[in-house]
Amino acid sequence: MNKVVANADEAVRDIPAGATLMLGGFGLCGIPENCIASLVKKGINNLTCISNNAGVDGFGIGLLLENKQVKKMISSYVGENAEFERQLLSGELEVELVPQGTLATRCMATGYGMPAVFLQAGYGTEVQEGKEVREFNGKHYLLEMAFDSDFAIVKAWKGDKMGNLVFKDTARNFNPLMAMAGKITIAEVEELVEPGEIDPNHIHTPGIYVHRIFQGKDYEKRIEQRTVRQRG
Amino acid sequence: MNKVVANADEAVRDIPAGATLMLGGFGLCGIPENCIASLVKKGINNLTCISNNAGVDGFGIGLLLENKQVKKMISSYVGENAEFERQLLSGELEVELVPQGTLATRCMATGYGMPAVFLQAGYGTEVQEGKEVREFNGKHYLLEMAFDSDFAIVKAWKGDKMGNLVFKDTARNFNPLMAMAGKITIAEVEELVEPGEIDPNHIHTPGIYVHRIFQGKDYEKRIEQRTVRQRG
Amino acid sequence: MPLNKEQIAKRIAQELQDGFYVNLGIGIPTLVANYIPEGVNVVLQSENGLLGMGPFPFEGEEDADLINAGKQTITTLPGSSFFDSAMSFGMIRAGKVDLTVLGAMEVSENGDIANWKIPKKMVKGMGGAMDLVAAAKNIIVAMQHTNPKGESKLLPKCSLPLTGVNCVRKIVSDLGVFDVTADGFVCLEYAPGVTIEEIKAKTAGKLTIAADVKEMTV
Amino acid sequence: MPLNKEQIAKRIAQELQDGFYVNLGIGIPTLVANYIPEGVNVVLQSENGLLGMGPFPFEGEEDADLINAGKQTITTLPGSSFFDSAMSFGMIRAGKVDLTVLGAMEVSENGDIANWKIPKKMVKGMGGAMDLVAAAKNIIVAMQHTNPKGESKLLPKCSLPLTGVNCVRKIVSDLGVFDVTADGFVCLEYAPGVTIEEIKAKTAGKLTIAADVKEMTV
Repeated sequence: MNKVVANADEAVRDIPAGATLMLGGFGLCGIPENCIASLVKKGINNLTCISNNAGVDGFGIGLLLENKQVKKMISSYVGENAEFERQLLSGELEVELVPQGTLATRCMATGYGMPAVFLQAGYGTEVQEGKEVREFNGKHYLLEMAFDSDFAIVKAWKGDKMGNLVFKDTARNFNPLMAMAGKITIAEVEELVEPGEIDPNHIHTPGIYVHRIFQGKDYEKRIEQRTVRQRG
Repeated sequence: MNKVVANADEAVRDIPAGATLMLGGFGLCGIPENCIASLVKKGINNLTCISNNAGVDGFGIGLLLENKQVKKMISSYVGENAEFERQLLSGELEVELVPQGTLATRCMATGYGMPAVFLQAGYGTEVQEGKEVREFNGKHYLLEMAFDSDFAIVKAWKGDKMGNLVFKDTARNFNPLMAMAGKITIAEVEELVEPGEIDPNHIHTPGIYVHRIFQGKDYEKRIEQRTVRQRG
Repeated sequence: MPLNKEQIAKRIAQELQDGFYVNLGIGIPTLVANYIPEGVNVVLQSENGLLGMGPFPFEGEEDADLINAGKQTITTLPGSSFFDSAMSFGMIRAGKVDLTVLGAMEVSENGDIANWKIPKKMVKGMGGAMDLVAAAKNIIVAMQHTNPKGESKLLPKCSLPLTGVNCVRKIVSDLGVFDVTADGFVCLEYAPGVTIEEIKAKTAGKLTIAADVKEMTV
Repeated sequence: MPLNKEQIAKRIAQELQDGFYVNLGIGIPTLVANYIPEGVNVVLQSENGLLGMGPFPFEGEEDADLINAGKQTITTLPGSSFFDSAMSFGMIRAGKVDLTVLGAMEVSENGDIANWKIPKKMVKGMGGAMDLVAAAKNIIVAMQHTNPKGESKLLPKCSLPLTGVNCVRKIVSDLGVFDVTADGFVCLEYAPGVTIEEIKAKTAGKLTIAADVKEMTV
């Protein structure tokens, strides 16, 4: 069993053009910076990206967009990116907007072997279009399908060589859900340790869900909205 | 916000006869010993107990059975208990057998606000009887309903006064799932600490799911199958 | 005088009860956190995966791994917990969050809300708003009573694409406090200096004035 | 000579591949762990919430909080992880467990399995067996070829209540190794000293002998 790869280039080596990728993160928090850089370098296009957001101009998935590698985004919020808007309005880019909780739960459903889930979000709105509606106990639910993704690319704080992952703070977000959902799951971590160095009770994603792991480098971890208070 | 109660008697004070209870644990591992003792003392009967197992003679849920407090068990495996068998064969006790993964997932569904889930277990077997069957991608699934329980009673290793819980090893099992699923959730813990003493990244059950918490005492933590190897 | 944003937030803060778990949306709702009444302990949920959101960090202590749903740097408090996005919306759907406060572009007299999309404008997405309004057990909308053109945002029927149906229970606008009932909007309080006549004139949806209507205290 | 239990386990262990995640049921399957070939690293899953099950603890080191699905005290290994029962069966359903080995009372020629219930006997419950057989991508059954009365347990159709349908892919019995195919049981190997005639006589379901059938190596 060897899940460790040398770097992001090796981790994404066989991702083909036209693949469906899940990319972890919320805004720019907890995004797989190294793998995104390698995907940009690799230049494969026609990607379908499932990710809560689409990065910003010049960072995160924004880099893939600028490089015209993305055919379709499946996201809940894409408002931070001018290039995204340009491509969308020009028809170069497709977008499927999914309520955030639905997006998260459809990832989890995949990882838990559930083909579909009933969720309330979007009932009575345009999100309902084309979906089965069902009533349980007087409330209405939409039948939402589990995602089918070729690769899931996530970023963790720590990981061990067996693929066990630990996330830090709100950088957890979609990462463990997507990690469960990839046919092949790639994890980049800030610190790669030996098996046994992480307390088995603290592991968020068991290694069984992770196929490739490497220690990333040069994390910028850009802050989108720097808000502070004054001392005193 | 005060979730801390003095002891198990206070925690279970308002559980009425006829209530539906979830009880955490797998076998005798991670069971809420203190609350079970208080329920026995309280003597309320006609209980419906959702629990993976039914304890053993003289311990765990076995104590409630001996005291004739249980009307119905919803479990996946009940083979360790002679009194259980006697009551079942005499018709004093009802039992609903649910596949273990289905039992766990129906608890999770409740805690995640999902009214029902599609699961493969039991397709083509007597578990299917009366259930909707649906095909997704060539596989067959049963529609299984989320549980509706009045109280969930769980046992954690550590907890803080805001109700955050941490479980130890395989004593986690059904506990965090049931903790999410109770209309009122009662947690007994081996060690009750102040808020902030548990790393927020290590919390398994966020306090929002827990309504009452107390530090239990005199844990026996009986071992069902003591298996050892010789030092060589 | 119509309320300013801080006053709207302050009035909503009076709805908080000790022990509440609360989700505050972006904009005016965020300001509610500044006016939590003394002796009332609430836990703020941020739907990107945090219970127990604290104030902004001191300068120099920002952590890129610790943000709220508005992508702002924040802090934790003793008793905070982190979780993934599925559990976050799970607890919302399961009714564990006691109160959700969010903004709206339009609310209809039956409690429909529109706050995510304007036709012909760039669509940014619904984020978590649809999940929140579909499942929260108690939703208060914080909003201006009229749009910049002076048109009522309390309507018989929303004209914009909906975020959720029949879900808003209460509105605090710059003009007053309104319940949303089976019988339409019911004015419970009016802002100091605002007349019932002004409220009537600026409310397009069905409006009733409560028998015990009173001036708001902020 | 028919195989003994250890030999059945040993033969199944040959099916393990490096990197496999494996769930071993109670009984003969548990013994498979004792015969994992050198150089093959597998991770054992215990469906009560553990990946990386280690050996029994040394006497005096038993921990009531650390048991396997058979309720036996066990240990962890470097790289072990704990999780709740929903995630445990989630990973099974999602096909992340490479191999499941379990016992059976009956298997039918189309891969149905019965191993949980005997009419008129006390029903103990299916535990996790139905979840495992419904979702595991690769199931090997470890069993005696015949019941104590000498009747075949490889049948045209199961007579006992089913645990799962059309799910068993391979059987290792005391008499041989069998694939379960669209064309029924296919004998791939026979136990040393066991004749094809004996296998034919003791197999009630449709049986084909593979052209390259060979003696088992254990």
